[in-house]
Amino acid sequence: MTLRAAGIAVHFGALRAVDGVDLAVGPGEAVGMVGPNGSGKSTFLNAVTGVVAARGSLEVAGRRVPLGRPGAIRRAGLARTFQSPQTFRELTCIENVLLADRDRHATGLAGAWLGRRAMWRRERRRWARALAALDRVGLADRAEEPAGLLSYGQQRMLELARALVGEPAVLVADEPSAGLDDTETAELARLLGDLPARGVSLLVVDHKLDLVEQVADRVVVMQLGRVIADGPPAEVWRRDEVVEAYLGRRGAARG
Amino acid sequence: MLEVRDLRVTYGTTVAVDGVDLDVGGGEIVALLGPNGAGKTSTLRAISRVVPATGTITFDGEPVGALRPEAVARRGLVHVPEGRHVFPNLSVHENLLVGRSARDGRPSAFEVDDVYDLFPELVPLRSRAGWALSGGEQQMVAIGRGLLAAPRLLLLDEPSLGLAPTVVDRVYAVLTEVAGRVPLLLVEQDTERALRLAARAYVMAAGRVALSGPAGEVAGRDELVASYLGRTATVRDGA
Amino acid sequence: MERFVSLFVTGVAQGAVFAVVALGFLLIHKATGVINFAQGDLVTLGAYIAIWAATDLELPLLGAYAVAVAALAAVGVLIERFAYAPIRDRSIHVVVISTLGAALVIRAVIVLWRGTSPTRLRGPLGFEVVEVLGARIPKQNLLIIGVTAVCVAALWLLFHRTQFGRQVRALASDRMAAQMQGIRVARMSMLTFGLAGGLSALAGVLIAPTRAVTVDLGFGPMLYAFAASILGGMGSIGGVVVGALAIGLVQQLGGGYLSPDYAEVYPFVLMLLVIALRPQGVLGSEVRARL
Amino acid sequence: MPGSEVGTAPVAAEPAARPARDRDVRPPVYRQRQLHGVAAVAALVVALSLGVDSAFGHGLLHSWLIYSVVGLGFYLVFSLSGQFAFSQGAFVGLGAYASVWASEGRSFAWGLLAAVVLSAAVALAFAVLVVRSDHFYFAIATLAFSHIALIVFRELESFTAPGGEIVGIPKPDLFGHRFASGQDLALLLGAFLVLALLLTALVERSPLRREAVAFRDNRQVAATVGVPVLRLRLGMFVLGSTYAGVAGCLFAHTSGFISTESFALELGIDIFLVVLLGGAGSMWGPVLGAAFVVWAPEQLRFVGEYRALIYGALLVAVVVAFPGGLVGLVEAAGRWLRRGRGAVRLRSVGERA
Repeated sequence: MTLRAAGIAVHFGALRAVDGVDLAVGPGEAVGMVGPNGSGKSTFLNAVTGVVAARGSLEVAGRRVPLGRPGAIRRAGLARTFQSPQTFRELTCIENVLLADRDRHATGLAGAWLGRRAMWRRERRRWARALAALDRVGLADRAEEPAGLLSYGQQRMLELARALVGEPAVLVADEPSAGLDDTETAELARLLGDLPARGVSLLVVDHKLDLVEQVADRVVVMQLGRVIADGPPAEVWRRDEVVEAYLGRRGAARG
Repeated sequence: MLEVRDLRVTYGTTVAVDGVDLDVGGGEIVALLGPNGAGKTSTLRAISRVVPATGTITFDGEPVGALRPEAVARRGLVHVPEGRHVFPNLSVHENLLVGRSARDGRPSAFEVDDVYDLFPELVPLRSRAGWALSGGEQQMVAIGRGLLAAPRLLLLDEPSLGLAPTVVDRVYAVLTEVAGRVPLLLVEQDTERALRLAARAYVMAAGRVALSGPAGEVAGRDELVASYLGRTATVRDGA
Repeated sequence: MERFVSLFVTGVAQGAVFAVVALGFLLIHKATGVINFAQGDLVTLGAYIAIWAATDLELPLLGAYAVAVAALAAVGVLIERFAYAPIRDRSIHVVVISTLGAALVIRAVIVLWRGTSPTRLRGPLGFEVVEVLGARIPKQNLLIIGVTAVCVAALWLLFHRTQFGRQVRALASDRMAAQMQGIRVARMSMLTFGLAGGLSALAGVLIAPTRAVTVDLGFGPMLYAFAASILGGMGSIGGVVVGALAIGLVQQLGGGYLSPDYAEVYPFVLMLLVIALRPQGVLGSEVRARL
Repeated sequence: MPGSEVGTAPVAAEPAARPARDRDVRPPVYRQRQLHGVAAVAALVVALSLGVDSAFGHGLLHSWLIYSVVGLGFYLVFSLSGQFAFSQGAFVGLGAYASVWASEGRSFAWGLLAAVVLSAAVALAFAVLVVRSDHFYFAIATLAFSHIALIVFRELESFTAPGGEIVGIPKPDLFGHRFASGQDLALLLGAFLVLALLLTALVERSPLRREAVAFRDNRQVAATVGVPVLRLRLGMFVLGSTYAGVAGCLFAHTSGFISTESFALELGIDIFLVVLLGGAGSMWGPVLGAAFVVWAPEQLRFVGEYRALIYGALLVAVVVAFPGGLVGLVEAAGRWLRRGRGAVRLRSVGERA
């Protein structure tokens, strides 16, 4: 399994935001996660990416990784994007991407002061990779502009480029289509849809069911911090508990 | 009573609300529906002035678009926010008492005891801190706090958000009970419940009002379902 | 035994003064999220104004104290208006540096006005002592403890039993929701700075009779108040008071039984240990500082 | 020049990663001209040390150079990696006492070595101790640290001297030469400033800069993209504190006299002023800010005892009204000039149409 999360639980005071969630994503698999607002999807993503303290166990690309260690989780091959795009506004676009490169040789003081030659050599490779990642999301032209100057949609794309630069084993995307217009959403769907073929597994949370259907072969439905359904989209949409919790009774009529 | 014209909210370069017109008459229950990211919450926040916006907002004939949020609340335009925002370090009882800050001398239809009558669940929790409440209990406190502000119009943002169906039933039972006494502008994802409560509804998609009319009519339109499933293109064509 | 009792009472009295400073500091921090680095110099200014009112104006001592408290409440409001309100939405670094600048101005004003040579402020009880378990305790120390106890009780009631107090606490935990509830945040922030100014002056007049008054009078108490707030977890009134008493006791007992040269160091060592082992404070649960 | 080979080097051979169109492969941050700036400062120091002929003038020059080194260190800790530390003044003191202690009866080089090793080691130990604290707690912890340090300087007489006062510290000697004259000292201090600038410039022209800025802007997000936040935080703190230690060593041997007073709160405030007045957004900020902090009090001499008052008001005014500091003003002036030229061109186009 590329990603295996078992028994993930997050409590805020008395509120059980995530209440024992098991989820596995296989190699080259794309999984969609849906559920009403406040059902714990984002908190679950925050837990498996180490941003909030959680209980449970986590495996990335077949290796156990401790929860609560965002850096170690990223280096193990789990990359993410955020619900509202989190770019470093004062850095240029390409620097944003460079930050996430897996090759961390000569990035410290030793590289800056002593190993300048090695640092430049590595940096040129990192630079080429970062530029390629930016090119993939259509931002190569803006590489040297501060990220703060990008539009909202472009910031999302930049975040995606940053997540994809190290060829992660799995990408976790938190509402990647929020705030995007139709053309941007279509472009996003194309980018995400290509990932499994490139060997990157995908876990995507989104409210646009069209997008989820388009990119995911499996859908997980969450409600009140638990998984209430898991299966192929067409089948999951028909289940009563999903209809009740999420689509509303009228929504079922469409199927 | 509340008149909103050409409301626009932008975050950086993103347009969240793109020219919304909206009216709520005295004593009316109005629902504001639409999928996530359609701009419902931003509309509500713009009306209560916690996010900057352009356009005109008139409440009871008076422009409120330039006031501070606390001044808007003191005029009786009271907002029960998404995510409830119960004060975590105050007890249930104290949260309710703080609700009275916005009265500004207006007579109130509700006192603290009335709130306990509406939500008897809260009585044993009187002295429990806000952070230790469940989501449903927090929602009850938030609604009670809003009612104690002597609202002339209550803006309710997603009162069913993240709550178990039985709790949603409780919350809506109370909303139905108070609906005759307090006008409501209700933002909701649970279309069905909202349309049962409201007399009129607006449906938003991509920052605009895509559809509006009496609740019964709105409920029958296909665009409503379409907008929820992300087929925003259909909605725009219809609008 | 006498030695212990004497050190203990002095420690509690010193801790009580730190508690008063820390409460003012906590008040501002809770209502606005700001760490006010001018708090120490407000203590000093309070003591100097009391000295001025008692000697130059020849007011009775309690009148002089009242003048100091009132004047410092006004100074607190001025700081809020000039050093905080204009930059409220800027980064917390900016706000902290701005309060540092305010501290520098106050300090400079004191030096210009009263010079740098040490002076004294009489206590209302002079140098009278009372014997407790064989130890000779200055009555001033007992006065400090008594006044602080009253003050803490009054503040507790203010915070928990009045609408003002509930509003401050609401503002502290969720500014946006507080605004939505119609709480006038600008007025609240002025009031809390004013109240904190008054508390500083009170701490100043309480501590001044126990030592020579110089322009550095308030600096130490401010540092200890910071330490007390951290020990108490930056949370409740009770936590801060317990933290402040612990600081005062550690300082006096450490100075008395270990080495007096390092008496000032022990409280900070305690604080650093707490930060290292339990960053959220001994009594605290969650930290919500804006810095 | 360490970076000079870059311009001619071909793109690394990774066909799949090769972007569609050919472009220069240097990130823009590496195109900056920090090294030219370092050379300019070096030339300025030489010119000033030759041009100034009064002991008073040399005193100001020395202060500027030392303050600049301290400020550069604080730039790394505070401006670049966003750590709100009050400990910089204490590390100046630690360096000063350590160097006097170690160089007694030996050469200056031993003192310098001791200052570097001791300030780096103490900074590391302290940073590791409080590594779980953030923001406000960290600020207070550093404040407590500097208070403890002052008391230790005063009381630990075997390390410092009775009361922490040491007089008659010999002038520095290196390579058999004693830097006794004002001019010699200015050149020596200038060499240290150039070294400090060079080391900072190399950090600015390296991946460390972007990681520090990312850490400063949002440490949580930085961690999720794989920035080693812990190493970065400790590293920058230790580095900046070591700059302070070296500056302390230079200060002790230049002035010949130290006491705990020299490292009290006033020094801490001065360091904030140096960085903020100069402009926290640029490594040149501290150099400009130090010049101002050293030069302005002399110009303000006529205001006499109101100096401290004006200083405090200035601090508030700067953070409220000029967030970019002096560097920001210079940049704004540059932009204004350029915009002026642009406007003229636009108008001429309009006339032709």
